[in-house]
Amino acid sequence: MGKQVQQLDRVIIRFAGDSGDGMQLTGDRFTQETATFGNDLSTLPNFPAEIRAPAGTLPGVSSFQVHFADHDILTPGDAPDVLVAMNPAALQANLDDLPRGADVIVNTDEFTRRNLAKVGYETNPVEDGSLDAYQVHALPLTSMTVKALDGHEISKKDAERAKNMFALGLLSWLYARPAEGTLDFLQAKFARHPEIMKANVTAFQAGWNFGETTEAFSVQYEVMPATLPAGTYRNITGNTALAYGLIAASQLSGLPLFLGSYPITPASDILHELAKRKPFGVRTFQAEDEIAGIGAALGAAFGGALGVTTTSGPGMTLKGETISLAAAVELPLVICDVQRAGPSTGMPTKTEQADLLQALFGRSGECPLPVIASATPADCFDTAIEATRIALKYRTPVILLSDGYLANGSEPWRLPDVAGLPDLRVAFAQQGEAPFQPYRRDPRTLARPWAIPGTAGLEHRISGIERANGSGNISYDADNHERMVRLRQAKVDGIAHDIPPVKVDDPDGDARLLVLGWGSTYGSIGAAVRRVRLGGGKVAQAHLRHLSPFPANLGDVLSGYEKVLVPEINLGQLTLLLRGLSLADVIPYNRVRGQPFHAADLVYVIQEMISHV
Amino acid sequence: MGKQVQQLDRVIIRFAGDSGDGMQLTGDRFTQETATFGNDLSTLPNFPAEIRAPAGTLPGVSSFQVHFADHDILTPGDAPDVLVAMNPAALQANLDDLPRGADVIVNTDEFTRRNLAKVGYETNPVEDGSLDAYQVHALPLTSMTVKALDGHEISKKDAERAKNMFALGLLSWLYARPAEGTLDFLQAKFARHPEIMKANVTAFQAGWNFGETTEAFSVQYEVMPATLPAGTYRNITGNTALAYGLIAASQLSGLPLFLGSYPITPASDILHELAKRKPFGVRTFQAEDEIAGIGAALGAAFGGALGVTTTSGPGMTLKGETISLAAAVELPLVICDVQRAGPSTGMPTKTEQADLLQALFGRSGECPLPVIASATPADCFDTAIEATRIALKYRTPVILLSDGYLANGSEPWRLPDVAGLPDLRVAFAQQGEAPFQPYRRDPRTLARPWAIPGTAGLEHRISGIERANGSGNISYDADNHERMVRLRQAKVDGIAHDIPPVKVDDPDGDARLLVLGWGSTYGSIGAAVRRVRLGGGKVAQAHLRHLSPFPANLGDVLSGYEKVLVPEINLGQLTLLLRGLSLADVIPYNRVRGQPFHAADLVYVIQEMISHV
Amino acid sequence: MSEAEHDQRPASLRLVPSTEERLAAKDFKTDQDVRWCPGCGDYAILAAFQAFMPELDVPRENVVVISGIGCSSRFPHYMDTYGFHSIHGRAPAIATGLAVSRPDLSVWVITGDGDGLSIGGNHLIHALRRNVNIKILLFNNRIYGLTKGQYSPTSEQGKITKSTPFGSIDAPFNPVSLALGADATFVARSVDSDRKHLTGVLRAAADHEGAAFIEIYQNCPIFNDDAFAPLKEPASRDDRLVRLQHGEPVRFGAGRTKGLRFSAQGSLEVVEVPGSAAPDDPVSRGTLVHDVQRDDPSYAFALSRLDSEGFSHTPIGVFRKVERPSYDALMATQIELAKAGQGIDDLGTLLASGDTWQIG
Amino acid sequence: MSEAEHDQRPASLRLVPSTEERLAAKDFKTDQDVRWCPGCGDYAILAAFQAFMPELDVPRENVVVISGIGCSSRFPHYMDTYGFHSIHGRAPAIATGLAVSRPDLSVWVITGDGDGLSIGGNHLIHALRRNVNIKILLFNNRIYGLTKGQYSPTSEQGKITKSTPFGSIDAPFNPVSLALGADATFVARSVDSDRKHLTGVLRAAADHEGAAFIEIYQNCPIFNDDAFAPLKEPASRDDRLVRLQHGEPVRFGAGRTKGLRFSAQGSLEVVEVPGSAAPDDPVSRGTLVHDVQRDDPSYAFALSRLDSEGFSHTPIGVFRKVERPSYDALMATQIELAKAGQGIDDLGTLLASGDTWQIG
Ligand SMILES: Cc1ncc(C[n+]2csc(CCOP(=O)(O)OP(=O)(O)O)c2C)c(N)n1
Ligand SMILES: Cc1ncc(C[n+]2csc(CCOP(=O)(O)OP(=O)(O)O)c2C)c(N)n1
Ligand code: SF4
Ligand code: SF4
Ligand SMILES: [Mg+2]
Ligand SMILES: [Mg+2]
Repeated sequence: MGKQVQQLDRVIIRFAGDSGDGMQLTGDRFTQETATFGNDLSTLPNFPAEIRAPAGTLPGVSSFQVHFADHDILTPGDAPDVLVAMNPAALQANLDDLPRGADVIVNTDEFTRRNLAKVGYETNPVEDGSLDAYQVHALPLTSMTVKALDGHEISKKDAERAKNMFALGLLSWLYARPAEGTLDFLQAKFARHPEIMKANVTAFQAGWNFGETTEAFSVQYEVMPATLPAGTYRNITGNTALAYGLIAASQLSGLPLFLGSYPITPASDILHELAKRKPFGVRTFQAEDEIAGIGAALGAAFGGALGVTTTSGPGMTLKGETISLAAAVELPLVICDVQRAGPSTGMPTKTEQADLLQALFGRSGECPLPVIASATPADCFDTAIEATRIALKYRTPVILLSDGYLANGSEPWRLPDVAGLPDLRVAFAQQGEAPFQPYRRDPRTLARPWAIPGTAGLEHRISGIERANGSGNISYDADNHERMVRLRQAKVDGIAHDIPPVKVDDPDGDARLLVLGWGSTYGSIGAAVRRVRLGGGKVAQAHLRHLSPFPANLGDVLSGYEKVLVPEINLGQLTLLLRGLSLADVIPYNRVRGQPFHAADLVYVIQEMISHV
Repeated sequence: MGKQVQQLDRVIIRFAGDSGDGMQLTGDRFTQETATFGNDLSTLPNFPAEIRAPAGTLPGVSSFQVHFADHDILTPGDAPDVLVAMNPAALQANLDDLPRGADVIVNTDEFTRRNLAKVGYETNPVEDGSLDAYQVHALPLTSMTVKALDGHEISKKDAERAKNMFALGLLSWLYARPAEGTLDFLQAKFARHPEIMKANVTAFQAGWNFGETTEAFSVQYEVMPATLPAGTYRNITGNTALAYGLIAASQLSGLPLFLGSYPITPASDILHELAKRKPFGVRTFQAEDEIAGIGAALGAAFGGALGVTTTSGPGMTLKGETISLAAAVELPLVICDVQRAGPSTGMPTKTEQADLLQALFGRSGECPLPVIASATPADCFDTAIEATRIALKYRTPVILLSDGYLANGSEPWRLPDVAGLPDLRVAFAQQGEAPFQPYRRDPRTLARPWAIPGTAGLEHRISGIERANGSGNISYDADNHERMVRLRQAKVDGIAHDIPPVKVDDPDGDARLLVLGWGSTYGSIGAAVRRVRLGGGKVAQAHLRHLSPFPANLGDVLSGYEKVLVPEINLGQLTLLLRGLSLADVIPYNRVRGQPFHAADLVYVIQEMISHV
Repeated sequence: MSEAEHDQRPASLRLVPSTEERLAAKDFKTDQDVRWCPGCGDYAILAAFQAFMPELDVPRENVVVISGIGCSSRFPHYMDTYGFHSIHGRAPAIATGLAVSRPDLSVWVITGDGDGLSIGGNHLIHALRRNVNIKILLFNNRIYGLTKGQYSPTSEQGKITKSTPFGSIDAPFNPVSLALGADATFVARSVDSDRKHLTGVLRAAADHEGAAFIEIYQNCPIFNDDAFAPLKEPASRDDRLVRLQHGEPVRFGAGRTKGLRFSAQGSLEVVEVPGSAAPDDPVSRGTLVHDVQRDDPSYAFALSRLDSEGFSHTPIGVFRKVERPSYDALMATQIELAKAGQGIDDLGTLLASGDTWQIG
Repeated sequence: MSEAEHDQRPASLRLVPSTEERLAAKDFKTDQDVRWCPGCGDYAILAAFQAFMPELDVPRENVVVISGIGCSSRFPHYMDTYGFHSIHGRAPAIATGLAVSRPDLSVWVITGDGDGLSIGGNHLIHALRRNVNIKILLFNNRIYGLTKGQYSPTSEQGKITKSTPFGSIDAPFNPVSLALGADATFVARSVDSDRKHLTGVLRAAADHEGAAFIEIYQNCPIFNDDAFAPLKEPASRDDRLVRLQHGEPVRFGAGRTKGLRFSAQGSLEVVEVPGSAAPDDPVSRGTLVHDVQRDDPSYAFALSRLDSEGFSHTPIGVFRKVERPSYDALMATQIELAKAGQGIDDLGTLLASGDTWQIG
């Protein structure tokens, strides 16, 4: 007999286990089912920097959090309603984040004395009452899986490894997720190992059936599809969206895409994705280091390609000298920095927003460049196109800032109408009156001509040594240098009139506090602002995509509010720039924990400030 | 019969010729004579980036300006009273800087049709009246030299090359300089080529005698010694002073000096000077690149040496990632950036102040570091010691900013009393209670222990990956990361209480305008302020040595004045920092010409502003 | 160890103190859990290295292990000595600064095929050229492990990886050839799974004055499993592995009946020699007797070319070990001479050097 | 040039257009005054290069010269083609990106011993390993010229320079050995003062598909004058210069009576052979006949070791020239195949790939 069904408007589930337990895969699949079901969602994978830390230890814990709802949501959520803990380490590592009353599904098979000891549990928390505050479902997931699989021609090890599918099946039933996608997925993934495939399918179904039949779960939950704008949707991570954006930009500009890159967490997946896309004529060059990566991209740009390089913090530092050269020779180049926690190697798999000032100033001399940042995983697609637009139009390197949270996090994305994407075609220089002036500038954009090798009559030399404006010949003339320094600055400043003004979301127009953010904090700030408003608080929100130059109206926007709060996952980098720009006494709010903000923390800060304006 | 002697209080002479004419040497010698004579002085060498541009062309012109006086002076001066032009290119390249009425000594032998053509003179300016505004002394310096040398057993070429000594002799007579120093110098320099030596000596004397006897010069000038504080003086360039400062710091700390460096203009001479100093136990390592240079210095620091690296803008960018590592492992390191005109290769032999923001922010993540800057050539000595003091005491990399003008410019330096120099001795960690905590911090300085290999019981591992405060073990803990980020910031901020407050020079204490500078603009700002005051203008001056952290009283100082003018040889980098710090609406004044400010320009701006406060 | 014994030490360790009482492998283990995947070849190398340490006879505090970034570069955290887990590719540069300024230390560099040959290639060849007294262990798993499986400069051409879904198109480096081309004075190769062999090579490296380069074939079960299987399978092993022993005729193959001879063109060819044949025995005349001390690296280079992607014949052991004063020794000598010499060595005198004048 | 003729071109230039009418050296001169010191060897190299250009038979607009920083790297400013005077050491990386994306160009890299072997060493060896279709000219004057005279990675040990007043202590690279150790497919050496020889080497490099490395001994009269004097003095020249000619027996010395033979240890030894001796003549049997195409680089490597600081025997010419598909060619092929294949090549389809769902 069917069980009673309870409606929920939103749920946050966290799958946690050992690096070897396949939690990322499990989370991915649950996310896909949820996506196809039509909920809005947001995810937060979280894994160790090591490939595989010792089994059963805290550093080895890998988790995946998914937040889904019947309305549009902005973050992966602060506190899980459900924790799936595949072993004691997973339980201990995640317990602190659980609100009292949350459901905890533990795999009791793994709660052996040895495993408990590994994380310092003297007694078994599942039995010693220390979980009384939660709804604990103690299940022998491993043995149930193995039992379900007896008769299958696979090793015990393989049988045990299928336990994540059992768990997935159980959760899929519990939240009434459509299972087809996962079944198809397993068919495809294990096509070459039919026995393994059958085992995983069986395990999944066993989990599902267990949920349906066991007394352990009295109710099944239902989260209705969200009413999102009509269209075709897919779930997408920031890195994939960024890669797609670059391919789109290449198609829209008609320029072949050349990526020069060196692997680095969390940027590598962009290289991986683009490497697959040779049918689009994409050339990916895995260089010997970051310097060669951007060097090759610049060489390709000199030849008329869309030159791109992708990296993260430490690699970005190494690229500085070549970025400076690109700025000097004024060629288009797109530089993607997927920020991670620093300084130095820092915490490679954790997120941070602390490369902003490096992006602006990490080069010798006066070397201004356009800098833009992505706000959500899907926004990486649009910002990649915008970065390319600016680079091609103004003949300048452009820095695009993403971060580890956007890179690996995902959200549903409404596919854009390809026909509606901007036209990025460029006109290469054509032979005109001689002598050719490689540094004669377009009076409007101040961009210089892009004259590519192969064009007769435009032979010219470019150099990182200061060049005479116009002829481009080496010049040590004092006046010319000052002119060039100011022209390079003016070119970047001028872009302010070619980008949309900052839009402020201030429903009743009577808020006295503005919360201004940039980059991946968009979701958490947005969620916090909503909650504050639900509580009757008046607060305005604005988010910056363009950080250099700032939109022309930013100064006015700032002066339009009594107080401006600037939350950043750094020590106040945008704050410094805003104060420098406007002398407005903006108030920073900074957490630097390698994680996205908790909306709850922001709610608190915003309410505090409202009560004091 | 002796000639009439005229007293002057100050003179500015510029020697200009082809790169091959030995103008730098001539200027150096004249400077030495002037120094030993006891004048105060300031010099400005100016040479092309090429080793040798084609003879007789404008890019080939090399010049040396010396300003000397009977009172203390601060700059090499804006406009020469005397120009020595060894060829047409030298005349053309420097004429614009000459005030009407200035003396111009031209070497007519070089004013051939061919040489005139090379710089586009259709007629000979010496004859066509275009120099009527000046006091022209047209002399066949080359042929006079050759004549004076006939009988000497040297080639015609060598004879001609001695013409710079003839010119030096003439000028030495004209300004009654003591000649012994130069004669000794020539003896030493050409010891191995006695014929050349004799020839140069003869040429020098011939020039001197020519001045004494010819009608061409009716008067001899005299500039009395300046009344400087009592002491032993020498003339010194910024690069030499910086090298000496590092050696002093090594002696004062008792730590062996290890320099890891890669040659780059204008920093190379520091490497050259230190390479000579092996008797002090100085180890210099010419690395394969800038990254290896700082890497080796950091390795040496790990081993307990005073690790130093020296470079200029582009090299500084390359070092960023390793600087970030040094900040993460919290080891002492001194990083000297002798700034030059950028971006990219820019103008290697020209000066600029545009690496300030790179020094502060040119690294990924939150990576705060102490940054200090030298104000004058001699000040490079003191700042090298101060940089070392901070690095050793706080166990942090420290960035010392010099620039091309300080590096090659010179001034008289009153030798410090060695006994009076600060004590920089450090205590390495000693075995204490186990386990050793490599990141346990000194509560006052927040510095961690410096435990060097070879110390039994303190074996430990350091890493660029985030470390647990205390144990130093790898940690991905969110709270620990935030703690470490803030601790690193607090450590640097805390230094503000360990440095002198900004001193403001405001004679009557009633100025309403403050001129605030940093680095090598000290001289030109000082000179301008003086002139304004002579004209009755009220203006206060302050100059920053410490740029990160700022002195604790800086905010108050800024708010103490109605207007604050910040002149910089960049587009306003300090300005941004000051606005960020204090929200004071400081007013930038920026020239970016690859040259020091002209005091005259500053005088104008200051007077303008005074008239508007 | 007695004074006398101490003086018996190889030049490379003459300035390094020796231990009071003999240490054990466990003395070199730290309390950090080892964070490599199950089955990773790095475990075996770590075990061999820790077991070798007592034999090195240097106090723990005088041993320094410096690494870059990569799975392999985690190594220092597991060695209870001084350690520096630095940044990607820069370990040889950092180690150079330390070795040059601290001759009393035994400095070891741990790097990977990406860390040491990709981003760090330049520092590596320069350290070898300079003959700095550091010992470099390059863990070659022919893959980027830590970043989860991109191809490396030692991956075979055509390799399918995350970053080369259509197969890699660049020819790999032969690390031994590269090191020889860079004028390295000590070049060797070993295998993670052969503890005895690896230990022997470590000993030889430690005894060498100057830079020692050791390529270690290391299996990465996760991203490049069995990359070196042909050299490990008992069946094929003996035919493929050419074990080099200084002073011994080169013999390999089941029954050790194969030898090597130079062709007139200077390439090495494999020839059959009756197993028993002594070096001077006519039948084996002309076949190689291994000599690591040949001044001309051409011999060692030719050996390195025997190696082929298919591992048809893969020499392991020490290829080259020649005497050349180390960079740090030469630096130390220059300093001593300079200090003993006439040059200025007093600060006051230095400051007052050149033309000075008095005022007042 | 006719279609037919065009197809006769070497693979390296097959995709590069040929000129309508023949150009002259002067067509490649720019209006910039050349800024090298009087007597600098760079002048001769520039002249030889400009004179060779017409022979290359590529339109000016399809020739690109890319350099780093150094006196030598000023080169592009004097070539009336496309040019990129970039930053220190990075020219090979920049050239790689250009060559890989533009097979219709003839790409030349100009570098120095500091630019190419010190800061740029890693990019150089990786470009050679990958066999990217670029031609690299390394001007080796064994000194840092532009920065006014510090020693370089090719300076002889003990050299007194601004940065080594007590003499340098590191052993130099042998650039040819290094390139061979990096698996370069084309390696050659020439001398600034021998225009004819240099031109021949340039031709051979241009014809080679893939990366060509040419070391050019270049005199710096200002900071390292006569560094190569022994190879230039008529007296000693013939005894020291070993001119390599593919297919010819190696002969040198006055009367060309000297030849080379491999010892049983794989080193080359100099032997006397009667001048007239043909390769197969008994007396000369066993002496080398030069063959640039040997797959095993051991031969070329052994030749490179003949070279010694004293220039006792210095081979010049092409050491090695073997066929291996170039990196850019392989990349182009992969792209073509991929485009022809089934993979997604439509943007809309790409965006909609994976699981999608409809709303509304
Ligand atoms: C400057 C920089 N670039 C890139 C990375 C990312 N990264 C870390 S390890 C590594 C390669 C590791 O490969 P290898 O050296 O072979 O070590 P393995 O993991 O295989 O032992 C890369 C590319 C980094 N940490 N720093
Ligand atoms: C990043 C960087 N580091 C250092 C320099 C300074 N620098 C310019 S050229 C050069 C070396 C030149 O030597 P080489 O490559 O042999 O060229 P040469 O002048 O001898 O022809 C150096 C160190 C620089 N321009 N950029
Ligand atoms: S990824 Fe490979 S190399 Fe890295 S730890 Fe795992 S098995 Fe070892
Ligand atoms: S310094 Fe040497 S290499 Fe440079 S231009 Fe002058 S002579 Fe040529
Ligand atoms: Mg590896
Ligand atoms: Mg050179």
